[in-house]
Amino acid sequence: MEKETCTFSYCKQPETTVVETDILLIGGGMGSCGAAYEACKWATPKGIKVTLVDKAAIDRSGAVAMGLSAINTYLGLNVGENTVEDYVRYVRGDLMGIIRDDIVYDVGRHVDDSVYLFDEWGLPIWKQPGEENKKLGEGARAVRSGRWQAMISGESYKVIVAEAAKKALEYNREATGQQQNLFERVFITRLLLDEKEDNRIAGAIGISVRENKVYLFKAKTILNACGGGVNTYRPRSTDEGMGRTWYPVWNSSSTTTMGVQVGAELTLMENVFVPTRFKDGYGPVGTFFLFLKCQATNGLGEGYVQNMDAISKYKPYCDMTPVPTCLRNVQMLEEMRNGKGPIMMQTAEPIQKARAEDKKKAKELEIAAWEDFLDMTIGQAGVWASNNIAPEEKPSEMMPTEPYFIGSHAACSGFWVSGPPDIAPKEWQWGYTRMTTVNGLFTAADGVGASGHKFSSGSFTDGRIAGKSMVAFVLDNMDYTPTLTTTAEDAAKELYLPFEIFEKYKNYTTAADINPNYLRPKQAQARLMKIMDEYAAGVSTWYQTNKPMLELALEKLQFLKEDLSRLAAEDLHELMRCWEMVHRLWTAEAHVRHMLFREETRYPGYYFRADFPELDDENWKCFVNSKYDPKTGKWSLRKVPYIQLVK
Amino acid sequence: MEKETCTFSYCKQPETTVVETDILLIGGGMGSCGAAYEACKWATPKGIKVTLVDKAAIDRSGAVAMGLSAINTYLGLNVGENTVEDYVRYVRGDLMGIIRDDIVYDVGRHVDDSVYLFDEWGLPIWKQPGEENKKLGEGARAVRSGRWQAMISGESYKVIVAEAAKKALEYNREATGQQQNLFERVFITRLLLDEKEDNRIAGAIGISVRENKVYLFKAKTILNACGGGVNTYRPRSTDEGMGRTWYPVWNSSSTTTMGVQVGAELTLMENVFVPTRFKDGYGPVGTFFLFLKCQATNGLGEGYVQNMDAISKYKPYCDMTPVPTCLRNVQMLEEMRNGKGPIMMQTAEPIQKARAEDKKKAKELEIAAWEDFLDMTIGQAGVWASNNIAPEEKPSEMMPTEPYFIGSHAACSGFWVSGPPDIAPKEWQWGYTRMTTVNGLFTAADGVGASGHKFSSGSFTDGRIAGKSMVAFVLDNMDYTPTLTTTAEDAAKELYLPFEIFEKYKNYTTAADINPNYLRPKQAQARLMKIMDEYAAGVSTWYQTNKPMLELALEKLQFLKEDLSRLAAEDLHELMRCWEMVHRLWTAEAHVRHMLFREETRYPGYYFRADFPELDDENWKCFVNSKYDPKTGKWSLRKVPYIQLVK
Amino acid sequence: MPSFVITEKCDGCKGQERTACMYICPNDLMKLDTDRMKAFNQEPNQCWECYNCVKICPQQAIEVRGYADFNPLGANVIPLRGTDAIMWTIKFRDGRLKRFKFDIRKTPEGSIDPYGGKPDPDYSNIKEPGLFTHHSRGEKMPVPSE
Amino acid sequence: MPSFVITEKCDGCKGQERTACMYICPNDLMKLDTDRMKAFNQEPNQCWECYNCVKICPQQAIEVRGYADFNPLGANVIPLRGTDAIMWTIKFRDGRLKRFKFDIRKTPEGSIDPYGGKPDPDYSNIKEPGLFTHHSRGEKMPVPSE
Ligand SMILES: Cc1cc2c(cc1C)N(S(=O)(=O)O)[C@@H]1C(=O)NC(=O)N=C1N2C[C@H](O)[C@H](O)[C@H](O)COP(=O)(O)OP(=O)(O)OC[C@H]1O[C@@H](n2cnc3c(N)ncnc32)[C@H](O)[C@@H]1O
Ligand SMILES: Cc1cc2c(cc1C)N(S(=O)(=O)O)[C@@H]1C(=O)NC(=O)N=C1N2C[C@H](O)[C@H](O)[C@H](O)COP(=O)(O)OP(=O)(O)OC[C@H]1O[C@@H](n2cnc3c(N)ncnc32)[C@H](O)[C@@H]1O
Ligand SMILES: Nc1ncnc2c1ncn2[C@@H]1O[C@H](COP(=O)(O)O)[C@@H](O)[C@H]1O
Ligand SMILES: Nc1ncnc2c1ncn2[C@@H]1O[C@H](COP(=O)(O)O)[C@@H](O)[C@H]1O
Ligand SMILES: Nc1ncnc2c1ncn2[C@@H]1O[C@H](COP(=O)(O)O)[C@@H](O)[C@H]1O
Ligand code: SF4
Ligand code: SF4
Ligand code: SF4
Ligand code: SF4
Ligand code: NA
Repeated sequence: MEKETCTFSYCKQPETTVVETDILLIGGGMGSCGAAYEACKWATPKGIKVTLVDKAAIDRSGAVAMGLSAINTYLGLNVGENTVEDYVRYVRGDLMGIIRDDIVYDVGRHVDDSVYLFDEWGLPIWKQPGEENKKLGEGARAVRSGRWQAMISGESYKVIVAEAAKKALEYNREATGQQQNLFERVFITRLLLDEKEDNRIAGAIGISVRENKVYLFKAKTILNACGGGVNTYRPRSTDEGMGRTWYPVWNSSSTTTMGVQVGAELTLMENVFVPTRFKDGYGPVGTFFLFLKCQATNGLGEGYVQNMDAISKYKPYCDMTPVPTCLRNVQMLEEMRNGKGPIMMQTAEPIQKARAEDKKKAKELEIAAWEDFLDMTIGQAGVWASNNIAPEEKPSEMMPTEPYFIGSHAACSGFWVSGPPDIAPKEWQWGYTRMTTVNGLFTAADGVGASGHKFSSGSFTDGRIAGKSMVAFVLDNMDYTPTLTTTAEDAAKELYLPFEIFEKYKNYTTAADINPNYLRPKQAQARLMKIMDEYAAGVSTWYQTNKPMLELALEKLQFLKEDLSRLAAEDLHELMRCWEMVHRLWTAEAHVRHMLFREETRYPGYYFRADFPELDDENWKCFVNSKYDPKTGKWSLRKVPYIQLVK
Repeated sequence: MEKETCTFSYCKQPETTVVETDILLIGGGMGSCGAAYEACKWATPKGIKVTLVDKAAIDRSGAVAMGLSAINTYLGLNVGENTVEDYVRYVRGDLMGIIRDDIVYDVGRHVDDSVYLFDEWGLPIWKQPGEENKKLGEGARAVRSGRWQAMISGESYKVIVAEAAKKALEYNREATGQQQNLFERVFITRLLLDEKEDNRIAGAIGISVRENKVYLFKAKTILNACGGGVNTYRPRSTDEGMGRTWYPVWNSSSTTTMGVQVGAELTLMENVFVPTRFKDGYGPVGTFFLFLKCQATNGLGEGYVQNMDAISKYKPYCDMTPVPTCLRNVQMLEEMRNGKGPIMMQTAEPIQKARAEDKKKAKELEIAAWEDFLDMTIGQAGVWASNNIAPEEKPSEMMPTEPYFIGSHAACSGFWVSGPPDIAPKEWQWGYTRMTTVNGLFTAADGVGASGHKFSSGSFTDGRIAGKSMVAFVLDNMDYTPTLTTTAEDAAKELYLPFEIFEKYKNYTTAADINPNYLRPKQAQARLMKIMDEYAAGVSTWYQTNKPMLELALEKLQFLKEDLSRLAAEDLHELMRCWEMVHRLWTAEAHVRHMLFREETRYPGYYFRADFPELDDENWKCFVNSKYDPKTGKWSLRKVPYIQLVK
Repeated sequence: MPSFVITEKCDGCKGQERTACMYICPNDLMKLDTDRMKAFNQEPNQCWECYNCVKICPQQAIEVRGYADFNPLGANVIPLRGTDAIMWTIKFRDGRLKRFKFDIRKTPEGSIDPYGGKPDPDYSNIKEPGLFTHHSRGEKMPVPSE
Repeated sequence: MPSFVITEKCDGCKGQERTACMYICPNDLMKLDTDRMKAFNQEPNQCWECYNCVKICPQQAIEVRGYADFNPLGANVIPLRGTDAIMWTIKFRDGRLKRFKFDIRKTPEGSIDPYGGKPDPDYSNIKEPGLFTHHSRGEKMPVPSE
């Protein structure tokens, strides 16, 4: 098909705005809010401008929009509950032996302080009896579900964090005399490299989702922290219910794709996350396993978690405590594959047992079960109510979800970043910590690869570390002025192409949805999801794939990539969906290339290379890194040795 | 939720029409057209009225709407190509040992005559060289792909058959002085029993899909021949592509449900059909295996069809020639489950081989490949074209489809009917052949259980046999006058309830699709598909299920059944969809009950009872029959012994 | 490959009560927008791509575009159905063209005389096996051999 | 459980430029129909049921009905979010009711003083580990033990 260009012959030309700043934070989630908080503190006295852009409203944007019911990374160092080393060992074991020890250690040694801040700001963190009015920073002890998890009443978690971030930004704005330094409802589509200097970040372009306006940002340094990736794989509910993913449906792989497109190096992009969740509603299971101490059973009522046979070949990881998350999936999948489903969380048992002993305790457990959902997965409470399920009476079904991309939970895809100077081996540092391989481009939270188990608190902390590091970068680069490779006018043509295409062709057929000249983003999404599901280890193959299937996936993704030049949008909302689609596609491609490269099954339960079903420490206990070269359009992949820093 | 009733307080009251006839044929597909053809001949001289109702236009209604590229059941008895006994043995082997020998024999001995008729009427049936101008009935020999299959250029197959049927009906109408005896675009929702006489059919009600009109038919005898069931299980393509099922998306299980609701006994309702098809486009494979003689390979390029290990435990059926269709699926699934996909039809090989020998022959094969699709699955030609696949160059992927209900292909769910008097054992006859266990209610084609492999020609023939049998029934019941259990006015209230509900509640919310007071049929369909897919051996479990899963399915189907009383329709088209949903749901329920009852895996490759993975001839070489009692609302299931008539 | 209607070509079947595409669609998908007098596919995801609307449209206003779930853009498959044969033009995504012509029927449309030359049924056979054509040929129906 | 807007209750946020529900939805789903001045969910199958629109609506005009794919009808889950706590009323399909109240924050809305009481950063630490709060506490950051 012919290449289309936008000349505003059919669609209206948008206004354009150029914003110049020093530090540009893209995304307004946990990572970016942390970065705003820390960076504004260091930047402001030096007159350095900080600007944050979010596609949504930061009060309720990102993964924590609904709230959370636990802070999953809190070490309690001040009360001696854990050591940082223990934390590194836990994360490494859970992630099958390959992590960036330096970064994980760095998160671990910094994270508690952020939790103290949340506590100060008013987040209801559950304290041990008698310590309710004491702060964590003053030595109060949190109510633990598991070793690393602190219980909270977190409905307003994000609102609280956003309030602090907004105030920090406002402090910076006032002091540095910016007109506006918080842009909500602006979707960034693409980063820009410097025109004159090789491999250096210089800016970003994006669209307003509220008015006909295109933005061009110039910055000395950029934080790319747009969260993870959802809606790449076909979900288990495919009609109206497809919105009910576990990770938020609006996390559209912007982080990965925007970095890849400017040549930033990825690591462990083969690692996807398939969490075990309550079926249909996707309620998290942690509180039920750890706090309520429920048993999970197969269809025969057997506690399959005890069945180590299913995972005994994955040595030494199968012997870790706790059993790594992906291997817990294997135990469950083993039952399901053998037709021994459904898998049930036996919620009634612990509550009934408590009832016999202590009615008040039983009631507390019942309430905790509901709160877990109402704080962060309200839909699951709806599943209970519509199915007449009360947790104290009836068990609830569980199911492994469709795969997601996330660098902050029990998964670790993301960018290869420079490590903390004081502990990172020299191979792992090239300047400023959390900087990607592109000069001046930082990432944090879901964006940092090989460092899972940050969760909300670690993500915020990671953002803080990055924010501080970016100020150091700016201080070292005060006289750098970005030169951009595009103008605001050309950016408008590029970004409004889907409008032009829609307006040009919409009357060709009598129904705007079926038109041979264009694809609507929803249609492109269905195609992407089907490719990934069927060829790249989605749910329909029980997470299995192999070389010929992955090669077919690449072929089909290539056709789709070509067809994305025919995306069509009717309004600003759909225009955002078009660019989200582009972001999803590139990330999908990176993932497929990584799975193809790693000829072993490193993360059984997340995906299986059926043609290399074994875990092969001898050849593959290493990172797989990849890079897209924006000049040649070529991908290259390589092995990078794992270096152990913590015994 | 409160029960809703229709009082026409919100929606417009339809016109009502009462039609009195003797023989009512419901459906206008291959079966009904055969019945019209045969019945009108016998009925007309006796003044017996024949009426046919179809939800569509009979020129292009039902499974043959698009055309077909082969007549799959043609014995060639007159040229000695086969015997009827051979046919019975073939069908029985393919259907894992349990068929109604009497009925299959009956189809086999009658079917060739129908093919002669098609030949006379102008259907292009391929003849052996030199016999092009000779008729089959005069001893011409057909071009065979396989032993039972005759090649045709069948784009207009249904148009031709419908022309004959319409003329037959017109002959009857004129002679018996009816005003109208062909009703197109009338969807029958429900059959009516006689008010006075137990277990006797008396009429049917339905809606016009073109005008606000409700029909009430009174008849002495009814043929229930509405084809099979599609859209019960979640399809492999879930967005726009969900229309591309193999069996036609408009076959909505009306046959099964309407019979069940009046108490007709079902047999082998556990048997579903999972054909192997070209991936995505669902092009049939028969011509490629049998006529082009293509190899099918796994992802490693191995011809897995030769791998008998996968099926060797299913003795003696695995040793049949050809290997039963469901076991061929097992061979394929074995590869896929072991991660040895994708499965490929090697179309290029035979064409390239022919090229080396005989260029003209090669061209013919290439053309035959395209014609196969263009005659009956045009979408598959589109899949080739959009993926730049030319069959002489590149292989094409195959995939087992989602499950369908069909009694006429390599599957055999349907009603338990009275057999042909001259050969059926006394247990299997209670009057008129093809009569169900409800007095006066007949079925044919997809509706007759335990007699697969009728295909288009056998379906038409089966209809003819039923049509004749119905005339015999009427001749014996000339003085019977139906007394109905409902009036046209009450029928209107019942059938228009979805309109009333929609009009009553539509303004409650600002978007008509999301409303807590009702379900739109598309939403109900998504729910049904998900239940069946996940619990009742759909594609997402690789066709596996077990007792607890089936029990959960029943529980969820029960909730859905209750919710169907809240279906809402905006227009006549959607009103039809509402009633189609009701039809799909009851059939799904019957299927689940049968799978639950049969504690073995009789049809591996169609579905697996993971908790009874073996085929158990000792205990289960028998029919499973079920019956819903319309008085009590209770289901009962029983085993019925298999009786062998053909050695 | 749901069907779509090319706006310029559709004339709403010139205001006839039933349009050809509505008449024929086995799944009741084609609908006339009476304001514009243009037809459209009201439920594309239930379209079977049977092409009956495409074949019947007197204006050749209907085409099909591959189901978005799995068909890359750019190809098309276009029939022209005559009285005795159908012509297909297939355009690949990469621009290659293929053309095919197949028989559709060997008798003129409307010429079928279904009972022509067939004698009346013999009612003494009505409960016997065999259809009226078998009886008229004096054919004896077989029973399973022992 | 996509959100839906109860027609009678929604007042389009009284014609303000941005409605509360549009302002808050993380997925940009709520849209104002400016003809009727009523909001609606423009893409229900991308609704995450985060309930943010429900919680923020000043008219309590928004509720959620279970995703049709898997939720039987008849239940609902309704929040009332105050300044320090949230109240939930849960109605089961079978009519049973459950009510819960949970803390949401322990400080007044808008009262956070993020840097309050924290000293200025010490730039000599800018390339050292530790955040400004660590430094201000004089905390020494550990390194991996041998
Ligand atoms: C969804 C979810 C998440 C969690 C949990 C349950 C559920 C249901 N669980 S449990 O399961 O374990 O129960 C956790 C829990 O209880 N405890 C915990 O600590 N963490 C949990 N998480 C994980 C954390 O939430 C997660 O680790 C962090 O939030 C990650 O932070 P970050 O990497 O910053 O991502 P984000 O989603 O918060 O923010 C992304 C931002 O980017 C914006 N954005 C995206 N693309 C953009 C673009 N192109 N242009 C402009 N802006 C653009 C977004 O709007 C957003 O602001
Ligand atoms: C769809 C399909 C079918 C086949 C094939 C390929 C494809 C792609 N193949 S290959 O794969 O092997 O290639 C075959 C082939 O090549 N050769 C062959 O002989 N048969 C094949 N079939 C099978 C035959 O078509 C099938 O056996 C018969 O058509 C079955 O006949 P019947 O049981 O009468 O069903 P029908 O679908 O034709 O007719 C149903 C009718 O009922 C109407 N209807 C339905 N519900 C109704 C209601 N509630 N009220 C009123 N009317 C209501 C329908 O409109 C229709 O008229
Ligand atoms: N069975 C388990 N054993 C140990 N930790 C778990 C288990 N399930 C969940 N977790 C942890 O609990 C937290 C929340 O988990 P989840 O609810 O699955 O997101 C995460 O830190 C998980 O790693
Ligand atoms: N591999 C095969 N071996 C024997 N018969 C087959 C095979 N594949 C299809 N058939 C038969 O060919 C006809 C058309 O098959 P299908 O195209 O699969 O519907 C039916 O009669 C099938 O039973
Ligand atoms: N149409 C319906 N809508 C909503 N709930 C229903 C409906 N029918 C039954 N129920 C509920 O489903 C449960 C089982 O109902 P029953 O089978 O009627 O006892 C009860 O809690 C009923 O209140
Ligand atoms: S048949 Fe053709 S011309 Fe007639 S209404 Fe349909 S699309 Fe228009
Ligand atoms: S292609 Fe067939 S199913 Fe689709 S709209 Fe046309 S006639 Fe209807
Ligand atoms: S917030 Fe409430 S009142 Fe305001 S526009 Fe939205 S639904 Fe209407
Ligand atoms: S529930 Fe959440 S995702 Fe859904 S419309 Fe409301 S704010 Fe948006
Ligand atoms: Na053919």
